Amino acid sequence: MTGTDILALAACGLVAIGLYGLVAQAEVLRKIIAFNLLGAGVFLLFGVVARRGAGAGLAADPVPQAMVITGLVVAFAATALALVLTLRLYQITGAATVAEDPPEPTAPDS
Amino acid sequence: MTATTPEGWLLVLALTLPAGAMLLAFVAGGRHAQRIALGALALWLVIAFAIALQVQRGGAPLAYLIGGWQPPLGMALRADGLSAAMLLTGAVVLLAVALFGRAPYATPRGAQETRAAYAYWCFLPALAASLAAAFLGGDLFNLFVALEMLTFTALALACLDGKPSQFKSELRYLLFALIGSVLYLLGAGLLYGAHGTLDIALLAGRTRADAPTLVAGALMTAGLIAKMALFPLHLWLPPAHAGAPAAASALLSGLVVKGAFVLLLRLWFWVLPAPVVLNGGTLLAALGAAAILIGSVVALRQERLKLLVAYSTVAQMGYLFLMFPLLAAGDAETASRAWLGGVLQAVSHALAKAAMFLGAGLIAASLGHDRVAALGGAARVMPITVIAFAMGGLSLMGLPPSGGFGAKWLLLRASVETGQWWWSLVILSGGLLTGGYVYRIVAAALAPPAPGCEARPVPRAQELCVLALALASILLGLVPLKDLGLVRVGAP
Amino acid sequence: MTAGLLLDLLLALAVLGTAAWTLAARSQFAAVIGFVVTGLLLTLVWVRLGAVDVALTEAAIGAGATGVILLYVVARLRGGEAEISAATPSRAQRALAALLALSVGGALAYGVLSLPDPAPSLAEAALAGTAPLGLGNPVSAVLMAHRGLDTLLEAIVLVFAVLAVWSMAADHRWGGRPGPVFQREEHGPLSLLARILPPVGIVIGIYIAWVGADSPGGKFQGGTILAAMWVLPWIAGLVRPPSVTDWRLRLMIAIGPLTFLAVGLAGFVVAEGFLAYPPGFAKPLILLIEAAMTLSVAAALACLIAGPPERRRRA
Amino acid sequence: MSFLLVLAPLMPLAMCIALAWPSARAHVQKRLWAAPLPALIVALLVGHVPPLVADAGGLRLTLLLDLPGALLLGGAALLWSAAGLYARAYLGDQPRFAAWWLLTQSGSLGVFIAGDLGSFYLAFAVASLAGFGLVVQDGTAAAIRAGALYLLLAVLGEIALLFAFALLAVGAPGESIAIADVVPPLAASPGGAVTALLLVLGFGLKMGLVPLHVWLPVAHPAAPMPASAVLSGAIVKAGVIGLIRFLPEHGAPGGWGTALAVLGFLTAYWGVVAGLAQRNPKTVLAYSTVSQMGVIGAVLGMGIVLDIGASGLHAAFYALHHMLAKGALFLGVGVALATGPGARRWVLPLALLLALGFGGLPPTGGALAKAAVKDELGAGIAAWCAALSAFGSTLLMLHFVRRVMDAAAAEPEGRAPPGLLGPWLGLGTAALVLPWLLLPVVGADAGKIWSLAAVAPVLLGAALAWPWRRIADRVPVLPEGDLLVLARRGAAPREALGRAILRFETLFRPWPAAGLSLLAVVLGLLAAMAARPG
Repeated sequence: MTGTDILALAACGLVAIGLYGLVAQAEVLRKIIAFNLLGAGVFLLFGVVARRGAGAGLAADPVPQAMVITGLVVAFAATALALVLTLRLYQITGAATVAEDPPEPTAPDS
Repeated sequence: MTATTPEGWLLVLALTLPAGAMLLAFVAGGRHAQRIALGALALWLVIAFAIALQVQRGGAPLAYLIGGWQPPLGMALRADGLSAAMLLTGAVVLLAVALFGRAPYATPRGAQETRAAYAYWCFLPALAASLAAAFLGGDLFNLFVALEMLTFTALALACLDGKPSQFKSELRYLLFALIGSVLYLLGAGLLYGAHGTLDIALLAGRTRADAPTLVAGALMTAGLIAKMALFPLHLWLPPAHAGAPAAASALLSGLVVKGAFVLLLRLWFWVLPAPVVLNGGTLLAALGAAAILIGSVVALRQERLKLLVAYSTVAQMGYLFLMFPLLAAGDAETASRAWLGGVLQAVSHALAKAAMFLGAGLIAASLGHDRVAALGGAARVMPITVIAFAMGGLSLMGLPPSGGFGAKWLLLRASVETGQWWWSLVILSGGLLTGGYVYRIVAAALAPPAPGCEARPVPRAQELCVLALALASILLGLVPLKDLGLVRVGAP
Repeated sequence: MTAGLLLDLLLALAVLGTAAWTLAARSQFAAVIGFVVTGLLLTLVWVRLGAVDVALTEAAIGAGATGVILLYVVARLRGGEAEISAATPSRAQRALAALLALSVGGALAYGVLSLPDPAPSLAEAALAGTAPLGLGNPVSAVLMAHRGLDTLLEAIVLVFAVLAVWSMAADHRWGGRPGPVFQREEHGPLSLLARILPPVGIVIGIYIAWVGADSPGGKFQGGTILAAMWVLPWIAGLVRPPSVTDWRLRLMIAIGPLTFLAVGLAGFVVAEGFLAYPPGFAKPLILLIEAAMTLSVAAALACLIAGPPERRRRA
Repeated sequence: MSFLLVLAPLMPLAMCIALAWPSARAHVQKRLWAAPLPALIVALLVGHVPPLVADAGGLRLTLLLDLPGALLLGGAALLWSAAGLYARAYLGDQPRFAAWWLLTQSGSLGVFIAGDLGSFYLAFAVASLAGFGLVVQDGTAAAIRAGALYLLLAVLGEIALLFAFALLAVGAPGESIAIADVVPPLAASPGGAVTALLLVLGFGLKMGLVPLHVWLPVAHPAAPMPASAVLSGAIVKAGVIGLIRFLPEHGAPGGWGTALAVLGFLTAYWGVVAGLAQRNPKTVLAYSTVSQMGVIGAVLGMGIVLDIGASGLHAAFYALHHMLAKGALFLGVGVALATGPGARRWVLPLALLLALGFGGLPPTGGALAKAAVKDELGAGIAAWCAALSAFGSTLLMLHFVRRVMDAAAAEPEGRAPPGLLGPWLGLGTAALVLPWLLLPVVGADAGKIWSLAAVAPVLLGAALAWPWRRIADRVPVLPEGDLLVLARRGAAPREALGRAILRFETLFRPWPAAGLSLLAVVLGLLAAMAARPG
């Protein structure tokens, strides 16, 4: 087992932890953190793939690295968006989870 | 080897025009944003039409190598029949919805810019750019970025009203969609590790049914169907689509979910090896069948019009999955039929559902509520809307002549031909249930108004947008099969 | 067991340990701290993987910016205990979730460990494709040329995100300045930091963006640092963001992708096609795009951190 | 000449579209009667009209006119025309009614000349579904209920047909979807029985074969008079032409024929028995239609059993008479209701003649219709069954005449306006005369109509009608749509099932459940993909 394999297993572990957190934690904020852990695991996997593709005098394959950089920025934008929604939800309704509301009475809305 | 085809520049234009328009609208704001968006969307329709024409006439996909770099290092945009058909559908629906939105999202001369109008006119071209990226992308990672573009756009459009109740359902949508994207990305990473490329055309020749490919396929598929709200992963769709303003719901239900669908087709019929498709397709179709039956029954029992239409989307998305085992199991002739049937379903549902959501929005705006039981009098105030809604419903039911009929007929025939007749029972009972919920609404709308019911008249221009979309979904059924051969160009 | 292997093992265990602790943390604040620590450890992992560019990005965006924005929200969020405990899944559901998540992780591990050896790689091709552009950093070459479309779309995604964040504002607050109002602190550590750090930070940020062409670094990393240098005085109440309807702010956010798009389209005329660079002019053009993008990334990240307008429009 | 074929369905369609312009509305409504004229002309030209084949993008659309089709097309055109004239006087200006009327008419006429699966299905669907608008015209609660039932069964029928057509298209060699190409292989194909069953289901629903007849006695009384006339006269014939076109002329297994014949006779008797227990004259007529369609089913069934190639033509002739006579009777109900008791005796003779025609009273057209199907129903046990049915029909029709005469008019000396009288007289005359003129076409022997075997059921029926008159009022009323009572009993379990599905769906809506499902889907997909095929 090489060092890269160990880090690969760490990536899988991060994915599992992230998935668990997303499913099993109630607060939105914790879900968002778990999503970021999951994302970190995925990016780490790209890193492992890049490392395995080292060659031509490069320490790692640059293509997956470029993808990770792109992915990190997108993930940050998604996190920011989710957090703003969380904050707005909290400001308006005081809710900190996305549990389903009890079925609303059929009030007119327009 | 991909090479840039002579008309490949059209693909670049299809992507950059709406993207550029969005950026300009973003900077300019106010009244300019609306003008830029409308102009860009009209032009976009022309481009989409030109692409479809080129693909149809040439009988071969268009391709463009970005920067002249050959995959695997570089990346390509490709337009086969599927891309062209979906692009054209997207352009038609977007333009109709844009025209529909001119009244509610207007910025009068001299008035200050408002939040909703600004966001609306920026996100329409944004959606166009996202769809172009999703339909034309030839690289799995690039498609990931396109998926995220779609997610952000969908989210912002759904929150357009700023209704407090919407934030929770949108947060659920965002979180679920993000898990979907990440699972997709995870699979893409594995595929790159196994094959050293994410170019779809190159992967097509390289994949085998080995462990990395299988795991990647399962993860990416699960991620994509979470974004398509296939049963049992549909929790987010009904509240998100029902709570959004009418114009946004039409785009979400009609177009956004189709982006993930195109990706799923690319994954299953280009990237994954045949035996995997054969084995896994049945599971997808089984989930699709459950979506059709359960979604339709639940729709039948909804008390709110928009929720009913949203559940109808859950059911109609199920039909898209029936093509998977049919395509894998049949001979070339049958497979081609199943392919055409599936894509036609996506297109006709986009048109019909957009019309129905816009219609539902008009009805709700006019009556001040959208309780199905109290729709009486709607047909007197807005006959055109109710007729358009019913026409969309006919197409969903699969009655001739309509695009929905063509789609369901082709799927039906393919299911009989492959000996998998049980899917035809699903298709037919789904049609009956669909008829049930469409009848419920139309009959309620035809009923005399309840005493004390005050319905406001709705703008004729908006009604005509709805009618145009519904007519398009009907007229699709009158297009001769030969002209639908477009969809077969470059099919798997 | 070599030292390197031991280091990898320790790093892996530390990452997993902090990640698990992050989930288990009693308070939300502790969870965020756990997440930031995990992110910093991951930066080390990236260095171990030979990906210094990514390590910088992870430090700047993954741990840094994400951590800041998480903290900022935690400080303003107070969930009701009853609501949270009602929404918490039952013990059986959590056990099932753990089982399924572990199974997915296990399947993934099986898939990863059976990746082919030697691994397919584009390292050689990327290196060969870097030289003609006059760049020294193949990652930058991939980002700006070979996979330039990804980067362009990603830059556009940032604009989408800013717009989406803004559009979450309440209607009557449209036209106001983004984010909450911070009390102006004339004295105190934050104020001191906010006055001293930015000049240094801005130089560092620009430097990191500038060297990206040839060595690790680039617009995203540099832009993040620039954003941080604005956020600091903002929190200290020293500066105020412009209104969301101010076209100069909007232009700053959009200038990067617009420049990228314009250069890309110019390729139709002056080079072989879209996003192609004319021979010999590749590096200057790429630097032009990077400069515009650095500005836009900084502005976009700052806006994402600040959030939607929370103050009334001033007439 | 073949362009005339296209005109037949397009003329009403064009008039329907013209209604959208307010300026054209009055003209169209005044000329409702003219819409079926191209169809009438083309039917008269049968034999001189070559089939029209249009290649539309790999899909070959065929319109053709053969002898059975021409008989039905011509009859339907006459009926639509007369009823259109009648509708003008009966309902006045009703643009919405005119729209539904013309749309239904377009499909109803098109179905007789459609020569391929696509156009047949289209025409059939248009006729079926647009008929909904005619049923609910009056807008009463009963009409809406009837309309919903009509629509539900129509859609069910469409679904059965769609499935059957898919099977047909798959079973036929090559890509052709012409009926002439897809039907012959049916008899020998392994799944043929399923296809035939689905066809009988789909067309039987339209014709009203028991137990699929429930919509007829519900919809007819609810619809306005001219609409009932075309529903009973023309639209149910879409089912007849369907069976004629889609059951193989030769070589079908005898079992199919026996089954169809048994079903037909059962329907014929059921219609009589249930009809005798009705009070509303329109309901009685609806049950009579059920009964007569049963006879046609029996004719086609026996045609298969005896392998008579021309049974389609015979059935079409029989159906033609029914079309005209039943149409005239429905119009006559309206005339009778508008006529005071004083003038009622002038209405009686024609009504009586038409009514007794269904029993086979010579020399009415009905007797000729009975003669035309002698090949099928003229010998063996079928002959006895047919005689029993003729007897029953006579009894039922006399019951109808009595019910009509009992229905009270508002004013004792009321007179039906000429707009009602004219179409009624015209159609009634056509029902008596046309069969004689067309007799050579089917080559039936008119001499036999005076034979004792032919006349006896009528006489017996007439003899028993008198005693029945006395006890009829003591017979408990059977609810309209008899078997529907059973369906209503199924409502509670259906409701429970719906609720259960709703509850099941709710299980997946909370976040943890959806998240768990997502993970399970990943693993399930992995397992499914990794499974060895087979």
